[in-house]
Amino acid sequence: MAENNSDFEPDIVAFLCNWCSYAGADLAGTSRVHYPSNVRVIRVMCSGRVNPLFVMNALQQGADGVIVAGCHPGDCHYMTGNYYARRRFNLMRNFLEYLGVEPERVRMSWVSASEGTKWKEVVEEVTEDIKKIGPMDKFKRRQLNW
Amino acid sequence: MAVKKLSKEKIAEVLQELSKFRLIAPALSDDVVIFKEIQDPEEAYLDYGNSTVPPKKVVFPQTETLFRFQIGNPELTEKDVGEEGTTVIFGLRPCDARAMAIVDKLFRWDYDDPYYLKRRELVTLVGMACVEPPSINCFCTSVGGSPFGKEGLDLLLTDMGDEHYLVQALTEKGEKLQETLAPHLGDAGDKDESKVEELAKEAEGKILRSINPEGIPEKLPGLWDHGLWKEASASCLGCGICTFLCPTCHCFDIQDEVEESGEGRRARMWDSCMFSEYTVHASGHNPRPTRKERTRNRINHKYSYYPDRFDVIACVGCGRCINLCPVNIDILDILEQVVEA
Amino acid sequence: MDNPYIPYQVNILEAWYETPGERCIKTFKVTFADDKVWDNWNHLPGQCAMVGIPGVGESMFCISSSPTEEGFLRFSIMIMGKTTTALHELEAGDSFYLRGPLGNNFPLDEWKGKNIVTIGGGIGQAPLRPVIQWVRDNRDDYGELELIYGARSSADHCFKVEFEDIDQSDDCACHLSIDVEEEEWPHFVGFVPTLLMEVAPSPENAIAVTCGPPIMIKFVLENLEKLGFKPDQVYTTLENRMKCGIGKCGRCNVGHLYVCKDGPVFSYEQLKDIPEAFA
Amino acid sequence: MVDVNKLREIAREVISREDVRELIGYRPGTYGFRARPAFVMGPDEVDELIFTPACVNNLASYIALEEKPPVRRGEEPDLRKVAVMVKGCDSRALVQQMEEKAYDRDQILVLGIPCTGVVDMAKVQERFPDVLEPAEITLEGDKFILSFNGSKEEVPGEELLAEKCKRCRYPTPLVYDELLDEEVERFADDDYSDVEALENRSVEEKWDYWEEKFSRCIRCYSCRNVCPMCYCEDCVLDRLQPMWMRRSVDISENTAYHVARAYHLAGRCIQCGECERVCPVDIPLMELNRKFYKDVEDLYDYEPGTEVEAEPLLSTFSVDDSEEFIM
Repeated sequence: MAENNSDFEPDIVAFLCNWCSYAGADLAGTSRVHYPSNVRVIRVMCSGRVNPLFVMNALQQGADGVIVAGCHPGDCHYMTGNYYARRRFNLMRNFLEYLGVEPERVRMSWVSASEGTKWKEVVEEVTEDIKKIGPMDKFKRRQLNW
Repeated sequence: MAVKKLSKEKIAEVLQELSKFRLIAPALSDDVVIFKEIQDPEEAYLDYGNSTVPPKKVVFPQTETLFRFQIGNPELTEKDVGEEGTTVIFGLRPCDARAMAIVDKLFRWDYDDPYYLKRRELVTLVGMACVEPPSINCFCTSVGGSPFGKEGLDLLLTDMGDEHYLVQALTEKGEKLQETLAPHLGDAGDKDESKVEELAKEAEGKILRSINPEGIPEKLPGLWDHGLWKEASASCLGCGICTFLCPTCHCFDIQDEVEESGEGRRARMWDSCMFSEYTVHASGHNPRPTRKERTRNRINHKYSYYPDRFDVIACVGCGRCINLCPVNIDILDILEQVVEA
Repeated sequence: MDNPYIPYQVNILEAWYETPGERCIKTFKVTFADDKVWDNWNHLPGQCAMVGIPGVGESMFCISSSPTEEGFLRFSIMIMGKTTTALHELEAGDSFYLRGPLGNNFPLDEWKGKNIVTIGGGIGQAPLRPVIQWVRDNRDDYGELELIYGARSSADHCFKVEFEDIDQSDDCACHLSIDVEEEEWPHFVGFVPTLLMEVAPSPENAIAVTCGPPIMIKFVLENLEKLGFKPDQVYTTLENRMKCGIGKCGRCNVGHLYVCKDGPVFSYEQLKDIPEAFA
Repeated sequence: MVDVNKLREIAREVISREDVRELIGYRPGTYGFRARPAFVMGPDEVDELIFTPACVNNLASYIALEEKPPVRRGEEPDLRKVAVMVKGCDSRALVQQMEEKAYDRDQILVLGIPCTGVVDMAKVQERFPDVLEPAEITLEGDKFILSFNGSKEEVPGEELLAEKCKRCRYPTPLVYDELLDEEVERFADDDYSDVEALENRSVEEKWDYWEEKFSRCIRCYSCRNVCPMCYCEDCVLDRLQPMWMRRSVDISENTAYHVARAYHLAGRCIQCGECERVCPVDIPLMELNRKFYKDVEDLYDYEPGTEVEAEPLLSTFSVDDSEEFIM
């Protein structure tokens, strides 16, 4: 869908790890960094907690994109949670693309507690990308049909 | 009742005419024959044996809303099935129509099921006689049906082997539909009806599999602890193929679904007695704990409980459960063992 | 009922806990939000209703009040799964939904002139309560009334307050028990089937009604037989997972009987040859 | 070809052993060319056992599917071994199950069948629709010989061979206690051309393709139940709380189901193809599984079900795992 979606404001669900990425997003907030208000943040204890079903469920409930963010490799509060997440997410992302979901919609990033600016950049990029490709309605639960 | 003739060339015209109603006809999805709503006569696929999923799904959809609600608002809004409008199922096989007549009894038993019965009222069933048996495992003639069976149907089309279908109206509904189609129909010849009977006899002769069900309903209760159930179910995977694809299976689950907005519905959806959680109590206790009990219940339900209550075996011999069972569990094989036991 | 799948809204008049703990039991006294529903509402002891909350689900519960108690219905519900957990969160002033009355009832008309023994265990007293209430409210129609009831401990006793009242009255003999010895427990200690043998009601012109956990029912039935009760003198109620409550959805059958339509009340005469009934 | 007499002789020995409870093999089906699983409990039952190219079922599923009703008071649980006949592909299911520690090696006794390929029963049915009497399929050279109603017909192997066999890397079982025949050398390999063809389509084409397939799904769960790797006692699909997939059947829930099913097999699917075989509405489930299979091989150099001692793919990681997709 390469149509012009200038009015389209995507809904993006972001799963942020408690220790790094959520703190990073928080820092962006307290530093009054401006970034698109399209993300809805869900705090999880670790990026390794993000079950691929969460991503699927977000898309079913109408999210236009999903971001998973965790600590940089080596910095995981639980030592290795983000490494597991990385494997899992790489496969999930490829698979969704295989089904016909634009890879721009499903993103992963490492955002540390001090990277408020990086968080802003990630959100900006994802929002821009999704605005370009338009709404995601393929997996969406249809208006109950009767 | 009136008998007419339809030239095969005019079948597209007839489908076009019928598409002013909600028209359900066999069509292809990739290589799979399914009954689906068609807009364009081109979509219909008439060179079919039978559909994989029986047309019961038209009157008893796999998932349907019972009522809607909004969390926080006490009002419940009943689903109006009438909105679906007059429906024609074109080309269903006599066994599947007969199955509907059998299931009607259950949905009318004591409490009328408003959703099912409303759909039944709205639907006209246009059958297509099985000149050739659709599958090797057809056994309709053993359980009271026939490849040319009329029970449950409103109109029956028979391929006369030449350039025509014979169109027999069987009910008032069928007669009405026949009138609607009158401009496309011609007059039947004197001998056409007797030819149909010949064709029917011939078709019955082509049914290869059979069982004599006499005595089975009475015998089954006594075989409760017989070893055959363990053996028959040993290879069962506990999937829903035999029940979901059965035209007489009618069991359902009821679930509530709520969106984030608080908008929700109570819906019912097909369920299968072969699923392990089908009978599980909230406490975790399961009165049918293994596949043995579940298989026994499936056969008993069709061949003992149902005839016990409604005087008819809840099996029309369409053969779907045999054709598609992943592990070749064969209902005739089981019934054979029942007879021999 | 026009559409048997559409439930009525009921408002909770009173709600209280009968028993504590993880599997606690809460009783709800409710009335229809729309008064007009009462005009066509007729239920008899033993009948059930599908109780639920839109958005959560429905489950089948027996109506634990007798029609002789006018102006309200009672349900006593043990916390078990999704629906019961949601129901337990409700208090007086809240509402839930129900459809009914469903199923058959105890044949109390046929029992006129007979002695009646109820044998209950745990939450199994819920379907027996309306029987007792009905008999006490139509006292002259029936003979002796004997109540046998037990639970794990005195705290687990349902309807404690009412039992005290019944115990004081002279229209019903009340025999209570707990499984394990407790200080200051004035009644029997032991299992219900044992208590039954202790009380040893006469089968003469009598009906026995029992409900409780499956293992208790099993031994109660055996003991009733020992006491000389014939299968057609013994009644029980069954329960199974249900969805529709009106004989369509197919899952609650025991053998050829649908618990929701042919039951929940069965005589032992009906059940003794159905192995699945006690599965 | 496995010699049926030898097969029965070994089976007789095995089932006669005191430490073996039952033997799962194959026997002729109820009609035509079909074969079906056999559960042999004693030496007198071994004479119905067969192995032919009609023996399509993966019997490793039954190891995981075994029902364990609670042991009654006074009874001892039966801890004897289960003997199972497996083809090359099926044996990988055993390996993967053991890699995941579903059970120990000494709980099973494996009768390995070096396999030269099985038929696609749907193709056989299509070609010979009217064969009801017991009929047999054998493989001679590169031809299937179909014997029925007193006659014989030769069909080039290619035409009836199951798709999975055309890319089989492990025709000889990877785990066994007894091998029923000479080892078969690898006669095919996998080039993933089917997966690549789909990968190369546009996103819209991909979704159009899958939407048609998923919309046919009736959620009978045969693909889950037949799968030797779907052995969770408490499946996420049966859970009501939280309910990840609603039980209602529509394109959204069906898609969620197929994503969940395929993902749960990521790095676990051993390509026995049973899911696709049993699907009554012909959803090409292997095309989903094979995407993961290919990615897992490309990205992590891992092939499921080949080594009992390996670490399951998703319960381990490497610090150097690819992360080019990370922002």
